[in-house]
Amino acid sequence: MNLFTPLSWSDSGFILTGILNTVYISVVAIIVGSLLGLLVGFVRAESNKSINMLLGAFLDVLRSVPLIIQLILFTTFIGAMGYPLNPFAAGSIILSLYTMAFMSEVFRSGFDSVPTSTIKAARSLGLNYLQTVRYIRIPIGMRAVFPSWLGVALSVIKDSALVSVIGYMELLRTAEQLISRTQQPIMILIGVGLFYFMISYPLSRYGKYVERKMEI
Amino acid sequence: NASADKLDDVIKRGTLNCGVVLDFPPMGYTDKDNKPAGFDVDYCNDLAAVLGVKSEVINLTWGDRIPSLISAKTDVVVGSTSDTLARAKSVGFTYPYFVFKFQVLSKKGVRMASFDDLKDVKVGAALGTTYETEYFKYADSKGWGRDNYTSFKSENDAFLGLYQGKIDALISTNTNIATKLTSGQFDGFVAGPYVPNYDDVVGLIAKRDELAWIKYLNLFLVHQIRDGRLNELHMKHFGTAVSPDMVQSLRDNK
Amino acid sequence: MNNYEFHWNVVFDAFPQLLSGAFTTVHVSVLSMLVGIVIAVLLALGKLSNNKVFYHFANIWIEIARNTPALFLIYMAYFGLGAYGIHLSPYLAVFSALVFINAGYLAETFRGGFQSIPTTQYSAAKSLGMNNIKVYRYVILPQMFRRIYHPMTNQFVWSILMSSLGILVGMNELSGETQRLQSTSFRTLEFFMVAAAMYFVITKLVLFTSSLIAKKVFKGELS
Amino acid sequence: MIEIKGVHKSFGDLEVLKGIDLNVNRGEVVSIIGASGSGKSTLLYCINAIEKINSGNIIVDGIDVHDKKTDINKLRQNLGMVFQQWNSFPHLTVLENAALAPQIVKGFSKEKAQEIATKELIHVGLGDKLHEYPTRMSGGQQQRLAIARALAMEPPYMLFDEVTSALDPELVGEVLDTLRLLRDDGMTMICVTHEIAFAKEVSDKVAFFHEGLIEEIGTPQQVLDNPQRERTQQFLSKVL
Amino acid sequence: MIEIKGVHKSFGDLEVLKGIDLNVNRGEVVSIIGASGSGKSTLLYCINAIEKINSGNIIVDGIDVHDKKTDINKLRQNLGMVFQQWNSFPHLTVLENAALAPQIVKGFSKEKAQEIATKELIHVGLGDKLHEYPTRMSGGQQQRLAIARALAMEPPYMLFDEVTSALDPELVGEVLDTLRLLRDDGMTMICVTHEIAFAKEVSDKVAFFHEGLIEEIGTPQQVLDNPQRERTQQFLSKVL
Ligand SMILES: Nc1ncnc2c1ncn2[C@@H]1O[C@H](COP(=O)(O)OP(=O)(O)OP(=O)(O)O)[C@@H](O)[C@H]1O
Ligand SMILES: Nc1ncnc2c1ncn2[C@@H]1O[C@H](COP(=O)(O)OP(=O)(O)OP(=O)(O)O)[C@@H](O)[C@H]1O
Ligand SMILES: [Mg+2]
Ligand SMILES: [Mg+2]
Repeated sequence: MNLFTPLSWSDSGFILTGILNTVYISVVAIIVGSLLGLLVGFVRAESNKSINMLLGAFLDVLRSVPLIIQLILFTTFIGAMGYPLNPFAAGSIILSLYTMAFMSEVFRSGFDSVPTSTIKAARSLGLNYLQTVRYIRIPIGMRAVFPSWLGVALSVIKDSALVSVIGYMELLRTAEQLISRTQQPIMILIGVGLFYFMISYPLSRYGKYVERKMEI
Repeated sequence: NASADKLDDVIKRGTLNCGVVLDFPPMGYTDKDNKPAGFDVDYCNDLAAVLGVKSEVINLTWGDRIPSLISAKTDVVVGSTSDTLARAKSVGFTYPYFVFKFQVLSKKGVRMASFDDLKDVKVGAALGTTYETEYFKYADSKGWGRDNYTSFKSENDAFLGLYQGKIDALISTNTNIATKLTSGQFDGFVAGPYVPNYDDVVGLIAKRDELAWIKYLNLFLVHQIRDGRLNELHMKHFGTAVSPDMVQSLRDNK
Repeated sequence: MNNYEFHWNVVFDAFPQLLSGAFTTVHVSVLSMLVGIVIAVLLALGKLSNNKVFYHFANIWIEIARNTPALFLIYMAYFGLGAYGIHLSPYLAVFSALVFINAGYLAETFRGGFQSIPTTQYSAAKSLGMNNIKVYRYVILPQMFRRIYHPMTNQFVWSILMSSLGILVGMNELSGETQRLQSTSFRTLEFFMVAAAMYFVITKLVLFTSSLIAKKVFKGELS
Repeated sequence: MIEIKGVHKSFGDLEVLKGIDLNVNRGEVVSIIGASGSGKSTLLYCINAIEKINSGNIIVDGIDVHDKKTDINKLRQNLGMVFQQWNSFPHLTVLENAALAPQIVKGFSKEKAQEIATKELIHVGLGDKLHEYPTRMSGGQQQRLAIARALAMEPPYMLFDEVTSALDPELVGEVLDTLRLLRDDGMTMICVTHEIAFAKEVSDKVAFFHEGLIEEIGTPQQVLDNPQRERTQQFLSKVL
Repeated sequence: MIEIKGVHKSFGDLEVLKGIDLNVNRGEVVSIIGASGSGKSTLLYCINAIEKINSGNIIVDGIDVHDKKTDINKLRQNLGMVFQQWNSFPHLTVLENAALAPQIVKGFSKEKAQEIATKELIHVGLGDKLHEYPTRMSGGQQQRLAIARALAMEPPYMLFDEVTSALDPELVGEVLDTLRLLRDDGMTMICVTHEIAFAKEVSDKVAFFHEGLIEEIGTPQQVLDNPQRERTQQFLSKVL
């Protein structure tokens, strides 16, 4: 029996699955979270105090409880309710909601950043409410917040590592398992760090570049 | 339908979701192909086989075991779960299926003649395990304090911590320690004293209210002993026959 | 509810442990924030300086802190350094990872705050006869502080939430304590619900205090 | 014809328009002058139904603007409006800015919309900027774009709200020239303006607003050269 | 007396001042006019030593501004300066803005500093805003605050750099009134300005800058009504 075996080429498929799983759940969370965030952000920018308070309180909880606790609590809770979910589904739901909580603020500020005078100008041309939203507010508002959007998206990729606690075999959990087997943490951890860095760094640079360009 | 229970569910579904802690060799670990292996994994497979369903081994940490049951991610956890009365308020235990001793593994050169020697060294164990609780109980009764104690998220982390030198001694089960020692990676370490006056009797766990299911599991365990499968797997994973003491104790406890 | 019975008395009995965990959570976040701020100032100066070595050192620190997961850095501090015989306790591992990240993020905040003060403010202050020290002491830094105050509060809240990763290295902060308690009693839902509520209360308290301070210090100006 | 009859308008407790009566005939140019806060912009907003009114009527070509049954988006197509702050849509090119409304509001094909837009843009002197983004242009150019954008809807009426007052002095001229051009084309216009000389030159009528009322109205000669009311005299002495 | 002798100043390759000579006597008001980019602001910055010069001398009351041995912070107390962009300190109230420098630079007690500051603030008409924060005030009020803040140092000279050109038209008047007040108090002033009428009214001398040189200098009548140089004529025809 061989408990400890060194890292070998045959592990690359295993690692690749971990990487793909990380990418997969991050992409799902970013897309779903952004769409929900767009909707919620719009509702918040448009609606009166009481609706805002309600929505705000809900978003507040998502932002004030550690993601790791949310993940554990949600999987356990939904299972106890009798609707067991696999780690991917449960992780996607929580990560998407968590993303939404931050995205909605991003988009809300985007909508708020469109000057009322520009909206009035559009209305004065005869555009109706929905046309103004569709052709003026969304495109202008979204452009303004692209860097912040990217910032949230990148933090989601990094936070996706936490989905490992509910058993989703993403990159970091894959790495952990390999570390258990090989007892070689350094090489494996550095590899993992590099992977995140290689995704996150260029994109964050790009975000800064866009931000600077927009300032001019 | 309302009267269907877990047993029916599993058979109808055609897969058994069986939770195992895969960082607890030789009870559970991943082999060089990163596939689950170990005594508990074989128990899962045996159980699936007698049910006539596919075996799906689900990898858990110690802390995951209960959440995985409550959230119905697993149907049963074959995870060396100590059958404490506190836990039995929350989950349903089967008859015992294994008995461990809690033992100290320490660096060579660290004086470890008796359990009391732990007082003066850095000691650690996996968080939330029964041996952690037992150690605390003992340490508290002697008034040692907890400054020299480190928790680890998992069994593997604890061994990695000992290996790296974060701690001088750890507490784990005799089986786990024996396996680690035979692996050759822990040559600089020696097995030490047992936790005094404590046998760790472990059972399978399932949801507390699934009585029919638990009954079935009980019968399965009895058959594992009766059919010689326990002994076979003990030979396979520990290299020795199962001791008559343990068999006796399993039979007594039932 | 699908026949799950809540057993709250277990949680109630364990409340002292939870509180002590919460204390550790606050402790490690406050400390990592304070140390992080000091380092962040140095890193921000590094990024603004013309000294290549200093600049690149600051830059590398900041980029690693901002572009890798916190969890990764905690593992790195714990088992990564451990492989080289540097043994941090779980507390120190989480603490140093948080310090590392806080410093990286705050350095960018500080630099941004610094650069956001219009140069006309310097000219105006100088034209009144102030020397450099006075310009900074009375004109630049007070304005900068206002701009970085909210980002700093947010970073502090982030630290509190992220210290929950201590659960993964067996640290005795709120999450780790919760994990231990639920492992021995198996009352997962109850313990994690209470922990979630405690985190919520802690972060709300921090935000509330922060806005009180802001109201007092910044009075009516700016927003 | 735009008929404004006894219009009252309040923001909360603040009564901004206290009973305005004003008729603007086809082909007429009416200038509105008056101190800041006197309600000039508010009146234009009310004509375009961007603000609701509290009482009175505003009738454009026989249609009551503030009647619930009026299709306001259709009505607005008849009322081009240009604001003090240039409001070009920053995410669209100059041509797209001007072609947007004809296309999505009037439902013209893209080609047709761009054709009209191009014509109007050339008219205001932006023929060489069609594919530029407005953020790259001067305030004067953006303001002319706003005019062309409104004109592309081919409205019979144009409302101008201090279209030059946010501009650098050297850019005012080009925008006023564009307004002169429209006047010469026979466009019906209401111009809120601070440029008294310009008002005198182009207007058929000048209305002086004071605290939500029309204090004095008449030809430029009457109101600007021989103001009868003390308040008008005061105002003119300050701005001239 | 401010004596400017053969001052040259470059930013990198760009020579912005190409040899400026100018004397300003006590009690005199000198206006500087000229096209954008001609170096007007730069000269003021050089007088106040906010920018270094490449050659020449600037002597204020016998002290060489750009001499290394000169205590520049002491010298600047004699040269109040107000900028185009109002730059009140946003974190301080109006009173604290004006009292800061007397207190920390001159070392007056807080009471004494606030007393002087209050006096100057009343002088410029901000007596009722002492405890307001400047971000809540209009541009004109902020600009008057900047003037009061400079005056609170009780400097014999004041330098004004287009202090009205970032203001809305209706706010220009109040700031110009404040400058007239100072002139009447006998303050020595150098005013860079675009307001030709104002320059004509208040100045003892007007200097027309063109591409880093003084193209023409003299009384307002000479330079503004009867400009001798073609460039001056061109410039004036454009701005009038
Ligand atoms: N949306 C609003 N809510 C509340 N008050 C408003 C609103 N819009 C305008 N007002 C107030 O109504 C009054 C008249 O404003 P209006 O903009 O019509 O004046 P104006 O004559 O156009 O002035 P200006 O020359 O400064 O543009 C002002 O006191 C203004 O503060
Ligand atoms: N810090 C600087 N670095 C480089 N070039 C500068 C700097 N400050 C000014 N300049 C350049 O020097 C020239 C003169 O600038 P200055 O501000 O003195 O002109 P000005 O006459 O005040 O113009 P305006 O009327 O626009 O204020 C301009 O070409 C300007 O771009
Ligand atoms: Mg207006
Ligand atoms: Mg200038």
